[in-house]
Amino acid sequence: MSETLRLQALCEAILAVAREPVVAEALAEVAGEGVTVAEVEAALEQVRCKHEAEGSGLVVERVGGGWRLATRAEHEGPLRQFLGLRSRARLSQAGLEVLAIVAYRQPITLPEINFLRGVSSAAVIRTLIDRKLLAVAGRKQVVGTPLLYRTTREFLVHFGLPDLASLPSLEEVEHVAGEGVSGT
Amino acid sequence: MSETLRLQALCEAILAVAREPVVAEALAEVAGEGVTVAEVEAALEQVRCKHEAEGSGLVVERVGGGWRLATRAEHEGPLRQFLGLRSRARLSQAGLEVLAIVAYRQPITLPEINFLRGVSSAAVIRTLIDRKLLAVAGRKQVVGTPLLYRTTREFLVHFGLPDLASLPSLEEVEHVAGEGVSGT
Amino acid sequence: MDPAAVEGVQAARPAVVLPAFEGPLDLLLHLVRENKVSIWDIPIARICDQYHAVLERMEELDLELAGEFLVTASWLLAIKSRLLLPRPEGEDDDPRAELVERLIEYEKVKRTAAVLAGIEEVRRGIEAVSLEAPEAPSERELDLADVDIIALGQALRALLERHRREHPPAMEVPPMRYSVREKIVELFDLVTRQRSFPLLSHLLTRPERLESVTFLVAALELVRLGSAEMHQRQAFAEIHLTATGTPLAMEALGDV
Repeated sequence: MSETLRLQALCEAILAVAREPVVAEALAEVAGEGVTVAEVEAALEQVRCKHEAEGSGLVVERVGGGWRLATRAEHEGPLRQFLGLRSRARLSQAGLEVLAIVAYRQPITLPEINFLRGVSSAAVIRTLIDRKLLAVAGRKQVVGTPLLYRTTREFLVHFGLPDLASLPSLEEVEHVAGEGVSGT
Repeated sequence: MSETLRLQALCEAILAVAREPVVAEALAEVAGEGVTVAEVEAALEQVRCKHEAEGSGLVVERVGGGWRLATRAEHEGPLRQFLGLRSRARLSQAGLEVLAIVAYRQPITLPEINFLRGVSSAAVIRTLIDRKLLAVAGRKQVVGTPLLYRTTREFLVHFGLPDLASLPSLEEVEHVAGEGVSGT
Repeated sequence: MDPAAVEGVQAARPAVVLPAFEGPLDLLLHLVRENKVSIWDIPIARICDQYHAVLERMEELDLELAGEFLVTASWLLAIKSRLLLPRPEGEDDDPRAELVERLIEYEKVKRTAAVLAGIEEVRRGIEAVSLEAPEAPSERELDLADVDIIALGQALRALLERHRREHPPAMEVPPMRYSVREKIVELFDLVTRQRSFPLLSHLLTRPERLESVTFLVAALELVRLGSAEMHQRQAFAEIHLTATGTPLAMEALGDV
């Protein structure tokens, strides 16, 4: 088998058992002597393309700082039926607002979040921490030393983002649907 | 997408998340109206052939009357190496517990940690010292003068704390995270 | 969650359709949009009245009204009254400036939340592939990067809870369920009626040791008060309690 194909196969196999995003560096380390990170990235890209073809039930995603293998979104119905699971609960409007705030302004404290939303968000944060979408990033050195919150890797995975820099820019957000009050 | 390809993709997706071999009947049941077991078997056979091609890291196997998706045997070496590598970079449940005890009760001796955990924690402490999260803080002036352990600067940096006094109280933890106490 | 539903309230729609505004800013944004006015030139008097009207309706419907709604209500009133006052010469600060700024910021938050909701919707069906590994990775192992101080604190809380369960307190002191006073009265009654009461058999047949002990103390008190006498022929034999004829003097009984 060609070296390139062997590397592709190996990457695919590792992603299939990893359970969470894998960085290319870790793949290069176990791929054997002389395999570079660039070669691994190229191989992963090949595997990704392969699964884009019709008839594949899987996708290769760049999320949460690494690569992972996942099922295609379009099979949700039968998949849940098979696993006997109910559909994953959507985040509440409040939850989405808090995530939207923390994602763009992290690390950020509860009082700052409350101010932006105009309403207390303590309970929402609790839920988001339980869902592992938010984590504590330390304390702010101001009066009362409030806890600072950040988004987690699980947040990136949940929203299919490779990293925080891939969040849609606020300009992009501006152009997204919704009659705004501030005009366009 | 053709119906045949859709069925192939669906079968592949389900095999990829199923924890044990899947019988064709179960797949036919969730695949939708009018999909026969024979059609599912044919689709699975197609998926099997697809993965036999070079460059795939996965295989479709028939085991015990069912079908399953697995990694290729030839990748076992690097795969084990990858999992070993990763587990060295990870924190076990025991590691988390010891780190938590030392963080909140430092300086503390091994016998005291063992008493709280109910199991010996010597190996865990060594790992945490290797990872520069714990350090020796002298000896306790009691019989046997056991070593005392404390957390390190790296510990504070990792958790974003300026000093140990900034650790949240356990009441604060409960307040922020609720009863989601699973230890993970 | 449909803010527009608030308009329907007056039209005698069922109360349950009432709005769930995420907060006062959400409600204000809704009003600005409903009135089709520019956010840069908000007619404060009108918006303020409508805001109060909605609050009243929410109160009528017994909706739990967050304190923030009221704080904002008084803020609006303050802005309204400042607008009515002639502004000092040379000062051109618009009293509405901060309100506008906060509404614009909050609108950005809402838009971003909508974008996130869209992404979430598209990705709902995606499941991570997790084939069996040759060496099953422990589910409980964590990437250190995923561990924050809260996870650490939770681990300690769980551990202390486990420790408490495994090391229950050495001796449990049950609450007093029997009162010596009551038992004295009960025993005096028995002794008076039966002349000679078999105390030991009685003690040994109580279902609970605590009750036996209370009875014994009560018996000793009866003897001390002179209302009963105790007799035992030999060691381990029955203990007979007999009345002396002296009436029971409860007031002589100390603090028992």
